Amino acid sequence: MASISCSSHHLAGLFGPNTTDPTAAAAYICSAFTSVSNSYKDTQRAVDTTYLLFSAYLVFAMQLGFAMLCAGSVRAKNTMNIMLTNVLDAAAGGIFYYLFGFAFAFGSPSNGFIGRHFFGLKDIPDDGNFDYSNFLYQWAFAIAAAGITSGSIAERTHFVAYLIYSSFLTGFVYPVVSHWFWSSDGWASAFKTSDRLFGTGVIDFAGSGVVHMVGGIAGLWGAFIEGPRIGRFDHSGRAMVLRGHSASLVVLGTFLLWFGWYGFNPGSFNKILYTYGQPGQFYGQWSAVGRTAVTTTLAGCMAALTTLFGKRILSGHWNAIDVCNGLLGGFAAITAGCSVVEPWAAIVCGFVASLVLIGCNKLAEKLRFDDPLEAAQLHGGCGAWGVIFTALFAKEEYVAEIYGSGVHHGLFMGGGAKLLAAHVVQILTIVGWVSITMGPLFFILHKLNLLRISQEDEMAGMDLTRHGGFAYVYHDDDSQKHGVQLQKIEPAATIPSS
Amino acid sequence: MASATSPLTCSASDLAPLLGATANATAAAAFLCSRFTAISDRFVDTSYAVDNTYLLFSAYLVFAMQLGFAMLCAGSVRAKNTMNIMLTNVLDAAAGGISYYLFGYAFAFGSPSNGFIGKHFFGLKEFPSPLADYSFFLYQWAFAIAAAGITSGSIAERTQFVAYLIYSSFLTGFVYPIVSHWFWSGDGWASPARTSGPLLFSSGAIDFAGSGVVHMVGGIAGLWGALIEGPRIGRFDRSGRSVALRGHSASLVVLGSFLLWFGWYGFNPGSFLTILKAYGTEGDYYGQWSAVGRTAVTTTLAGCTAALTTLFSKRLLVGHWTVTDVCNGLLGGFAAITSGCSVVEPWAAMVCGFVAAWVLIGCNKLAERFKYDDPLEAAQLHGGCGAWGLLFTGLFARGGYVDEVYGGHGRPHGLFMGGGGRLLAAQIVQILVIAGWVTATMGPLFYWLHKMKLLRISGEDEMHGMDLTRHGGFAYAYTDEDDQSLRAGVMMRKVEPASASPIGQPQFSPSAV
Amino acid sequence: MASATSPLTCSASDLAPLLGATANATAAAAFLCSRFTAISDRFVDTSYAVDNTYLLFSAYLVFAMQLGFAMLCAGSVRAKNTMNIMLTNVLDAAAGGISYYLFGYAFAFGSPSNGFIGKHFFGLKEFPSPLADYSFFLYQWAFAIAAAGITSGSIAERTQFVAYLIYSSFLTGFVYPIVSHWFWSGDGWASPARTSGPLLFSSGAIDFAGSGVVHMVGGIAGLWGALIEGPRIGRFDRSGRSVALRGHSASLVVLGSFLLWFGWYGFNPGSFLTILKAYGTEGDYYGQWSAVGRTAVTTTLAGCTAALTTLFSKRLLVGHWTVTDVCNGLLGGFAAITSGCSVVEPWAAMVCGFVAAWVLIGCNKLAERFKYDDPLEAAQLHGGCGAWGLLFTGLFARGGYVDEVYGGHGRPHGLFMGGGGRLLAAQIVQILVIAGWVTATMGPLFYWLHKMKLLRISGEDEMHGMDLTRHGGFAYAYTDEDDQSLRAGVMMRKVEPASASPIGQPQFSPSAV
Repeated sequence: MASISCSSHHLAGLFGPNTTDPTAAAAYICSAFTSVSNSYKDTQRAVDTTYLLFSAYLVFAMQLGFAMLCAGSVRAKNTMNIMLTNVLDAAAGGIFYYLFGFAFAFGSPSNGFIGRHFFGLKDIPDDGNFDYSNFLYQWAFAIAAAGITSGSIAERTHFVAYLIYSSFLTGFVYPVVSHWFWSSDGWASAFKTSDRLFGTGVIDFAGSGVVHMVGGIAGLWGAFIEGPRIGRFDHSGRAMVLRGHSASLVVLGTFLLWFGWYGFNPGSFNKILYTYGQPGQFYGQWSAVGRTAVTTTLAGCMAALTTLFGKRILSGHWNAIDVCNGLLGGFAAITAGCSVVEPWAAIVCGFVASLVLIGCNKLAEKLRFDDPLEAAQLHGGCGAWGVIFTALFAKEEYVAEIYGSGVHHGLFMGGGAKLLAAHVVQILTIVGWVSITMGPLFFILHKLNLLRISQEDEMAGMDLTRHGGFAYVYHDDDSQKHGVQLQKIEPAATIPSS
Repeated sequence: MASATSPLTCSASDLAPLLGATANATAAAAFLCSRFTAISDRFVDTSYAVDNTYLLFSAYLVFAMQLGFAMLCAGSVRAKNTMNIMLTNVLDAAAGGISYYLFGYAFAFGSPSNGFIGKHFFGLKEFPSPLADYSFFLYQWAFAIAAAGITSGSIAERTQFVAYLIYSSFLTGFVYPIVSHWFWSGDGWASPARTSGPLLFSSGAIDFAGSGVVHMVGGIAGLWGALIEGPRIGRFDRSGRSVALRGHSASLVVLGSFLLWFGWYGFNPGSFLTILKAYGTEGDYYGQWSAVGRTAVTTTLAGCTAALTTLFSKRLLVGHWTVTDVCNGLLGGFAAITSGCSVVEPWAAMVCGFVAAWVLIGCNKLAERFKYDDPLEAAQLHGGCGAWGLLFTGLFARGGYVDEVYGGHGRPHGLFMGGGGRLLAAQIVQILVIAGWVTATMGPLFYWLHKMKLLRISGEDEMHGMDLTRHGGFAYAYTDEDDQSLRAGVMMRKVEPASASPIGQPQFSPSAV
Repeated sequence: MASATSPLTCSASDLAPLLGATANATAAAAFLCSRFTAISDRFVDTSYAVDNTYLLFSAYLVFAMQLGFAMLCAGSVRAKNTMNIMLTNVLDAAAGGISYYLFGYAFAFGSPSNGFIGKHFFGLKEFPSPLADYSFFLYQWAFAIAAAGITSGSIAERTQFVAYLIYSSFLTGFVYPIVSHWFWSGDGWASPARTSGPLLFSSGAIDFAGSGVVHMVGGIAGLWGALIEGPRIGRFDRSGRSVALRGHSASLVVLGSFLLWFGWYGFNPGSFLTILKAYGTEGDYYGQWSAVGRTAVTTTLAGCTAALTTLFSKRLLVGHWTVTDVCNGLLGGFAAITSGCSVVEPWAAMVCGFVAAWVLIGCNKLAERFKYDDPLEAAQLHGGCGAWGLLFTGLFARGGYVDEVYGGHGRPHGLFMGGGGRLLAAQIVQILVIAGWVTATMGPLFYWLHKMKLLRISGEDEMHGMDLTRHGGFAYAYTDEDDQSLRAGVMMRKVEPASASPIGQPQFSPSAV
């Protein structure tokens, strides 16, 4: 703003004594400039808020995407259960994030570990740093993390256990991690003004680590402690396929996630009316925002294609579900570096991400780890790769524009290994923190018999036993009611082969 | 707009004497002032562009709610009536588009006019004007079709398609526009932003995004329709006990609910219409952009609280964790906060959602007792929670926010916030007037349709489902493999029992599929 | 930008003499002018930010159309081919992203170039430039994949997956970009905004958002594919009568149609690319923001009219109120208005939609007569209605709007609006050229695939459905409860008849699901 500011004292001096009333003339002119400056500030805020709010709405749409993806990926008998958890992620997350989650994450000024202001949105908006739109945007991120975890433990978890871990994750575990890496007070944040980790801080632009790894690792512990679903591995230990009940819902969910990711990654700039270097140039944050959307797109596209051909070679099918998962793996990986890499690097990122996902799935099968949505593999594995990828391919110019000078760039781009070191620390810290918080929680729930449902419930499906009925009634003629549905539980019913 | 441009004016005749002794003071002043005028014009352009972008994308989100309604309705009815209900939702949007273009918008916002009905802009004649642009029309159209969408839920599964077309056009083209004129137009007799006369109780009724104007109108219209038609066959058994007729797909219900939630971010925050507007001093961090964000937050919190309240209440009352009930609770919270979303604090939104969940549960109990059957609980949800939302605004509206949003100083605000009872009185008048107006218009219409035997389908049609008898076939064909024609034949047999051939020819043309 | 900034320029050497006798006139003038320059730069920034926000969110909406296509296609095919068609839609987007990045965008918009094909920006090299930013690339990519999505509908349920991959890459990477270069690039020989040579018939062809460039290209490619493959087994019986092969889910069809409608608000109004642009005098309420809103309104009205026309026509012709037909009619109206959406009046849009509905009905009758089978009516809808849209623009484009949108004064406009026949001639040339070019490229490709036996799947595969034989299993498993492995075994038996065990182990890895 400096260059529009006008000093009437200075200007009056320039007009000098020959002007009839130099002071008044200067004051008159300068007041006009001041009002220009103020109008411009208003414009800037309106534009940036519009941008951020609509990005937040897109990120919120991802919750719908998760709900549909999860619903399609589980068996029909557990559909109501998983969808309810997704609705409650958003609802319970809204309350907890309002009451204290946002305060833990961004309540500045604070220490490097946890924030401590803005409880219940007190003192919001504060002087231009945080506005309601920032809260809404961060809330949408917080519920995404909980949504990831719900996929890992689907089809066999008590609903109460779900409510407990979800509140704990959204209200405490996730906000603290986001404080570390995104708040200007966080100990590992690249936005920190001094004493940055390894002199650089961590570049996790939209949250491959903060969101995806947190959700994925929490899911890993949950699924690991619960054990696999009944029938997932047969007596001889071979993996059996428990197919989801609707591929249409999976594709619907995947496309909605893709749609929402355009809020997740480019939206993380928070502002769009921001100049790099000289004002009046065609290149500025608006262009970086567009580039981020492009890198996101390309990483996902490449991962999808790699998965398509990879799976064709490995399993012999052109499998739509696998392609969808590959696509999402590419997105999860590019999320960390989307704003600071070139489009061609995003293609590399997507290619490797799909191989990482395939590898993680092989490993999971070998270790008899059962994750109905591959969430731990996808968000944990590809998320970790994304964090590493950023440390390798971040471009100097882009890093300087977004994070300011002093933050290091990628190893392969000639920036040295300090950024990589910081990112390795990020991965280890996130794994450690989520393990020591969520691991014991799941273990306690397990010990209290609150985690896993009974075998009988699992066979019958939770929708019938806990949620008041099956999700679908396609063939209800007039004799509908529970009788028909309950027949399915009673094994007396003979199934005509299709 | 006015506030943004006024301080930037520069008058050469004011400035020239100040520069006085300079070589050519008049020319210098003209030079400088022309620059400031150009800047001012540029700001006008910018704010038009920003505000229109904001309003258009909000309108698109509100339109997405129509998709949400379609999916919610489809999932909540039995499979045999899915095609019927989805067709009504598509036609709400389509017929609404035409009728709102031809006269609905003119009735609602055709100013200058009297307090009762607008009378300009028929067929968007002499449009755009400095007061209203195409984006505003689009936004209002999206609202109008939402009202009709609500009603369609109440009378689902048993209404003749022709009756549907008639009431939908009447509601979107006449009943709803007039209500929106009363409360939202600058000429409306109860509008809080009235410019053509005194405010009702010096306050006007605050219905920011339409708990009353949209939700109550749709809900009460549905109430009369469903009441006159009577319950679906099988909804109450011989001994009068209520029997649940489950919808056919909970996935569609959740899809629809989330889409409505998504669209509500256009509905509530979008109702500001502009975002580039300073409150108080310019250049301050607080302005309409912040109020827009706050509105999104209050909306979110009300829905979230209502969903959680419903979850635990239903668990206690029924014993199940039911996702469809949670979705309805969520929507009830949204319908309630819609009225006051821009003028209440976030904590108050939580109170709003909490009560809304109980209002919905209470209304449902009441409906069951009176053997009132509403397949989507639309009358209870939009009518009941909508009315609560209006009261809530009268109780919890914060003075500072009311002044900012509606202009003025020291306006009446919420009773519990120390603002006196005048706003509450206006809100109660609004509830009564809307209930009365919709009853006086839609009640006779439905009754007349009923008398003309145009309202309810025959019992036989209802048992078979309207998709088979009226819409050319069942919505789903998951299991048909190669016996397609056989299956089609079977389906058509139900319609035309005279068909003798075991493998009947499909009677409809191939392009019908 | 240039036109917006010019009057704000301030030259110190102009101002200094005016201030003349002041103590330090030069310094005062420099001081003032530096402020004005700063303000001017700030406005440049603002308009970049606003326009990019507008364009990016429009691009996201257009991308949502891909989801709409996926759902529409999925619902319109039989359940046994759902996985196949959805996979093709996902890959349209994915493969299109890579090929459009590597060369498609360069062919389309790599200026400076000749009138036929672009030649810069391969792999987004030397990007962004002052002329084009990443947001523009993203927007154009979303358009390119839409064209491929249209074609996939025509050849659904009977095409080998490999053939699909080949034609899709060829269409998105070469055929479509060249057409878009001709009509949309500043270098294109038929572009109405051509800067590098004379305009075609002094007018250029007006295809604002792509009735021809997108819809006709996709539709005609589909026409050739479907024609060369022949109809699906069972589509016409032995006596040649047409038999409807119903899609498996009307809910998905409605979902897809509404999503396409939602996305069309990015497709048509978004094609302005910028929103912060004054027409005529600055500071006026009328500018590009208003034209954007008008475009959204014309789009809405055309679709609504087409939907209603289809509803009543089909009721008269077939006797049913059919939701899938109404959805197709709706989309036909949108495809038609796409060409002229920005340059016609709202009432003309209603004419456009009315005729589009009849064009679609006529094309469907014709297709039936010629035993042409298109599972989604894509060739009829996008090809037929798209061609009508181009003609419509030549008839109804309003002069004032054409001048505003494309610049200039007194440009040729619609024949019925008194603008002479030159625009219509250009539109006819466009139709012929697009039909010719797509035929000359895609026709031989499909024929070659056919000869190589890469186009059509075997009769056995077609009867069983491609999901079982090629994609690892059926899309739905509603009824499998505990006999999961049994069912999987049954399915696999169909694929691998050699499997001896009655309950075969699934051969694919668990992560394959």
